Amino acid sequence: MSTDAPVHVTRTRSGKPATFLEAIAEALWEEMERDERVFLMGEDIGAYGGAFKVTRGFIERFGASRVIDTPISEGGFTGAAAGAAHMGLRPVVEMQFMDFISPAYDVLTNYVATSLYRGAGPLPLVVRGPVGGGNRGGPFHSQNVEMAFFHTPGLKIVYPSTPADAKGLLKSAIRDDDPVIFEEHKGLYRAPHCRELLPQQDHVVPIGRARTALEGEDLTIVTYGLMVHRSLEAAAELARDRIRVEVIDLRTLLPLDEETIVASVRKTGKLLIVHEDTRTGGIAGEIAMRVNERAFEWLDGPILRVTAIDSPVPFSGELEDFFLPSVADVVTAGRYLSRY
Amino acid sequence: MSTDAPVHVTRTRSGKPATFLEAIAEALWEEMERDERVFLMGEDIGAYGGAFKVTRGFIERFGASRVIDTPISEGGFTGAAAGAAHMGLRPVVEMQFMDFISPAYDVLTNYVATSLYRGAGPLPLVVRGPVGGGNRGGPFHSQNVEMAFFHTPGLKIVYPSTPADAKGLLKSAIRDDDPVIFEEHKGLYRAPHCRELLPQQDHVVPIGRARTALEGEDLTIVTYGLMVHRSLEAAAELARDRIRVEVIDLRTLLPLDEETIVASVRKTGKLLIVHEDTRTGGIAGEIAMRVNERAFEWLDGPILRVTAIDSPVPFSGELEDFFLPSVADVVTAGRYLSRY
Amino acid sequence: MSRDEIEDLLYQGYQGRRLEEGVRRSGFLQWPEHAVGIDTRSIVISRTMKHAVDGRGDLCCPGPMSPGPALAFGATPLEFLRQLAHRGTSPAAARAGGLSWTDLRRGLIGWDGPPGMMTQVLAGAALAFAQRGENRAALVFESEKALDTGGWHEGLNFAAARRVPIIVVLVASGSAGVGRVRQIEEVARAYGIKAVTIDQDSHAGIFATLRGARRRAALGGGPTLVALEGATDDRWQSHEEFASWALTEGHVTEGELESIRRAAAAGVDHAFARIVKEPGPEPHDALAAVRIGSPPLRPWTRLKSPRPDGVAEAPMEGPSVN
Amino acid sequence: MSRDEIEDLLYQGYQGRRLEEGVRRSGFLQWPEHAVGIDTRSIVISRTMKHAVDGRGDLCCPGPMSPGPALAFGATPLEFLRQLAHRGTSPAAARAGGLSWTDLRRGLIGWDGPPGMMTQVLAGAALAFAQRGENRAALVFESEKALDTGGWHEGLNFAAARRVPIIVVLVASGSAGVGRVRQIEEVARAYGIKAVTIDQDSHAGIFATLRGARRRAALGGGPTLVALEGATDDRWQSHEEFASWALTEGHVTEGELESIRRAAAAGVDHAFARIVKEPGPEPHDALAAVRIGSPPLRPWTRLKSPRPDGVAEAPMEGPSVN
Ligand SMILES: Cc1ncc(C[n+]2csc(CCOP(=O)(O)OP(=O)(O)O)c2C)c(N)n1
Ligand SMILES: Cc1ncc(C[n+]2csc(CCOP(=O)(O)OP(=O)(O)O)c2C)c(N)n1
Ligand SMILES: [Mg+2]
Ligand SMILES: [Mg+2]
Repeated sequence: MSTDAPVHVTRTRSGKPATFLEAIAEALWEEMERDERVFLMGEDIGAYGGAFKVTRGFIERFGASRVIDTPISEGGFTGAAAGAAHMGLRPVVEMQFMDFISPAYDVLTNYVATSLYRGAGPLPLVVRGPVGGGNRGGPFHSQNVEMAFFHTPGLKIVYPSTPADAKGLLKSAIRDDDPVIFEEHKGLYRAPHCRELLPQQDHVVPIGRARTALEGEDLTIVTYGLMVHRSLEAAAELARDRIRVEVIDLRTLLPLDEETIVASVRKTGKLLIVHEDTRTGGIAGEIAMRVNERAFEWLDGPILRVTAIDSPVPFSGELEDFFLPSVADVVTAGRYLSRY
Repeated sequence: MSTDAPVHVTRTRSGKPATFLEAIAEALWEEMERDERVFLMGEDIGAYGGAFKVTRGFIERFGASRVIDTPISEGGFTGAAAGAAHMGLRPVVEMQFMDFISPAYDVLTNYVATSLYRGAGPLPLVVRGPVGGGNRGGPFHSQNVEMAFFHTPGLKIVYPSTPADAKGLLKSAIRDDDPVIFEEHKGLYRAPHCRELLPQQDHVVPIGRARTALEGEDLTIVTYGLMVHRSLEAAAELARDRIRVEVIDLRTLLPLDEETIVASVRKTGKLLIVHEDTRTGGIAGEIAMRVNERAFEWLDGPILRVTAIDSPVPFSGELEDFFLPSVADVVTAGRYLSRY
Repeated sequence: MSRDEIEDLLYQGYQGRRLEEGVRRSGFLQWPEHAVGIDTRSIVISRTMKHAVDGRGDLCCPGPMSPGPALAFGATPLEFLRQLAHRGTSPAAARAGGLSWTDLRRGLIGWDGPPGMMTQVLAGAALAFAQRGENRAALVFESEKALDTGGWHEGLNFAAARRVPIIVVLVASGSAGVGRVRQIEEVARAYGIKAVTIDQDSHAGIFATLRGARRRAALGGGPTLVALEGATDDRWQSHEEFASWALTEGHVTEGELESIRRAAAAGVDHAFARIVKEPGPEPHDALAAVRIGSPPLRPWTRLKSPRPDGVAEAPMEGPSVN
Repeated sequence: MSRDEIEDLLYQGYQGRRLEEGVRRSGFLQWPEHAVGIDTRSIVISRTMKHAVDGRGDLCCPGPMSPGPALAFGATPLEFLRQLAHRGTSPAAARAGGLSWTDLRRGLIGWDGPPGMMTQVLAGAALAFAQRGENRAALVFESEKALDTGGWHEGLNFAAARRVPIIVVLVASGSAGVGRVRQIEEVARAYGIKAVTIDQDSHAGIFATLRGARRRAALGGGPTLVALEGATDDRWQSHEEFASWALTEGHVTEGELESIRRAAAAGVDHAFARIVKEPGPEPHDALAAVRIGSPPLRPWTRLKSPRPDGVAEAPMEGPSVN
């Protein structure tokens, strides 16, 4: 690593705990140093360092041809990234807010996702950016975007919940030959309680494998992203009622780690799915189908879910807090299910 | 009705059975005659009459200001339709193939679906067009688009399976104050077996209510669109094994008629969901969640699904037939579930 | 410009200025980041349109220029502050944010999302005007960066192809940006429509130019593309300039000017005093009406047992909604 | 143009012609509806690029002009017919259709979907060339209607902003269409790039113009926008014209011309004879590799009981996959 690296990519090297955001920055920096084919594209990611300053200092180190400021045209520059990927580069596209992936929906689902299928070869491309609510960003700066893409064969979707996973999974995503949508929850970016020491060596976490964040016997909670932390809080509260909760952090949403989910449900017999995203058409449905297909006989109660309500993300704090799933909601549902 | 109406919108008036496509054309024609605020937009829908000739003869009757040929810019003209709707018109937008709704994903999910929410009032707008496989159209002319929008609060999604429902639901959609995505399966458009006599009077079918296409006691099949017909075929075959299948035709996917589904599952105890759309992230998931939430105790077997496989729609006939769910698949699953 | 129009302009300019000062001082309110603030020229431009309160006037999307155009179209300082403070009384019941909202009776259409989109939407509104043969036109302010978006091009292409009555104002952007087309006149030529660049023009000149563009639009002459330069750098100066022009030209006296200023300020101050006391939104009311087809929020809170044997469950704790 | 280049052009022109005649006669094959057929000028344009078989030459998307440009970039008649007939041996194993497919070794990138998108993709490919300092350029054919799409504008804007080595050919459309910008030179001016219109130009003239555009692009001079007029009306004539020009100018003799024609026809005929015997795709092989993260296809076909008590089920009938 060059000695003039910005401080937010040197935490691990200097043995300090890193925030989620720093972990992302470290992954990008290390991958760019490791592989000259890796380059970045996005709005104001160069001199400005990006809306969340993830890429501060990158243009000084890697130059303007590998840290590319783009016009406001998410569809166009995602298409361009695809072309560069065809030619052997490994683009990492930043959406300033992941909400702005919508104009790229066409090119991502019809072009990028179908490349391998159409015989145009693998298309290594990462689209990453901040997602999620709780920041009073309103309907256009708070969305979770997984369900816009979850139904598209050919894409992978990653949504980490810890700095170590964020770093290790982003490295995997960049090295993966398939296109990967990579969601980073804004509420985790700088959260102090999330800081952690990251492994010193090249830290890679495989895509497609869930993590058991907490082991338990009575009830399985399947969740991801910020909701992993909410669910662990709820589990601690439920533990006081002697309800032993197992918390599965999906980490990768597509492909879904069916094995881990099924194994846990076969053990506990109860399944609660917690997602921050809105309810109808959320990922809970697919999980419910998979569990029906492979663990129905083990179920001792209905599969339930705690989610945001079916609404755009509200602007005002009062409304947003009402809209988002809370720890109390998870506790209530957990108690209900455990008594079932 | 004017006397010079094209023949494909006069079947009902002259007491003849109408095809699915004719039913659509009749609904459009009658609504345009009934309400001068209704107008059409789409690619080559004017003099050319549209790719499937649904609007043949319309421009002669209603003029170029109510039958508007648009540039190839699905996002732009859907946005324009929204503006016209704000000003009191009732636009019906044709996607030449529904696959081309992708460029309008941004405006539909972020602008149109949120209008009421943002305090900008109701937005009466219908986006309709042909969907579905089996026509060797390949990946860009065969898609089912429901799951791109099912997760968006603020939209309605209608997907009829018979000419009478197509006519009655399209009329409802045009009169509805909410934006409606209206899917028409190409495989039904001119299918002779689908022809039926339509009610003479103003025929309106309410949005949001499923239809019991076949009553049975042993197993519920929930399905929609072309798959209603495949499921009825399968039910006939299962009846020979004395398996009495109930077939629910959803008709409206959003809002989902939870009551009808739940009531049927409480009666039969077995649920098979059949959809032509690809598997992972398909609508089966949401149905499974709702049934878990409200009818878990009545389930005598796992909720299962028969769907297309997770792939873009293949071009070649051999591959497409393999890709699509078949009657045999439904029979196999039905038999398995009934013996469970 | 008539005397009334000049007075309105002065009044709305002072209103806007007081609003922005008050927000800055308030300590608890903030302009949305992307707002370029008040450029009095945006009020002048907006004043050239036809205003009404019954939904039959022109239509305006203030975009990044709000609050100027919104004030010109009759939005009140109270509404602004309710919107900014996310009060339950705000135009969108605190669900949506930003400095503009929709009030079709007064011809206001709000937007807080991606650039480019409102050119599409207003093109469609203008289509409706043309279709019904109404003497109405649409006005949309967009950041110059909208030019980078394909959506904007699709909207403008649609407007140009159908020659609908619309005026699209592209506001020059202060920030760096990249790949931006600055040749707005050449863009207009490519689409076969009129273009105007406004830079150091006098307010009276701007007024005359835009009035002309509106008239032409409403008569079927098609869209006009307006490049508004220097909007971020001299956004205050322009109002002072206008006021002193009105003075010099003898349209108002010093005394009249001062009393207009005071009246505007008083209205704004009153609004500030008021919103502090107003309640936030009530979630059930604010969100209930806008969900389509959503099932009850928390199904495990149902009070009746789902079991066929009818064993009753204890009522669940926690909020039960719906 | 060198003698070799002229011969190649004649050969590929005859190939394309024979292909189209054969498809029409075949009774079981069809050109995709949107294909405009062979315009020899598309072969001429494509021949001005750098061809290779190791993935280090220029890159071309034939778009609606295929098979011309594809033949120029080394696609074989056999591949075309396999693709058209959905043979298992076809380039995309019969999964995707259309008249072009991707073969990056030969610099071919296929597309059968919406217009406009490939301008974005090729702009990104050209970005890669520039970034690595390679002497390579990208060539994309689009229907003129791509101009209506926002995606095309975003792609061109990106290409223009970064001055990447790309040539974008807009093929005039025979059909009516609406709202189309015909002023391609003005569009180019708005984006600050070069434009060329090709209409009744001689093949030699086209060759010289495009060679120049390619050279400029590869040297960092940025994109060129090419308007190709009259592509649908005189699509056959142009090849005959070229052949007779080659004759008149003495580049070939009558005998040579005839033997080129015969050689091309023989190759194509051989391909027709061959594909009839080739098998269709095998679903498991064709589709297995391209699904990401899909679970087994038919879970109820599993042979082991899902019951905890381990009661075995009879194996299910029906195909069991995965
Ligand atoms: C589709 C989309 N992409 C990106 C953004 C984020 N965004 C909002 S405004 C803006 C730039 C605005 O710049 P400018 O027009 O110069 O206004 P300024 O903030 O400088 O006043 C960006 C990148 C967005 N809102 N929507
Ligand atoms: C996004 C999208 N919208 C619509 C279409 C359907 N479509 C394909 S080609 C075409 C028009 C092509 O016209 P032209 O370029 O003139 O070619 P022609 O068919 O006349 O040869 C249309 C409407 C599409 N493929 N993609
Ligand atoms: Mg700026
Ligand atoms: Mg044409």
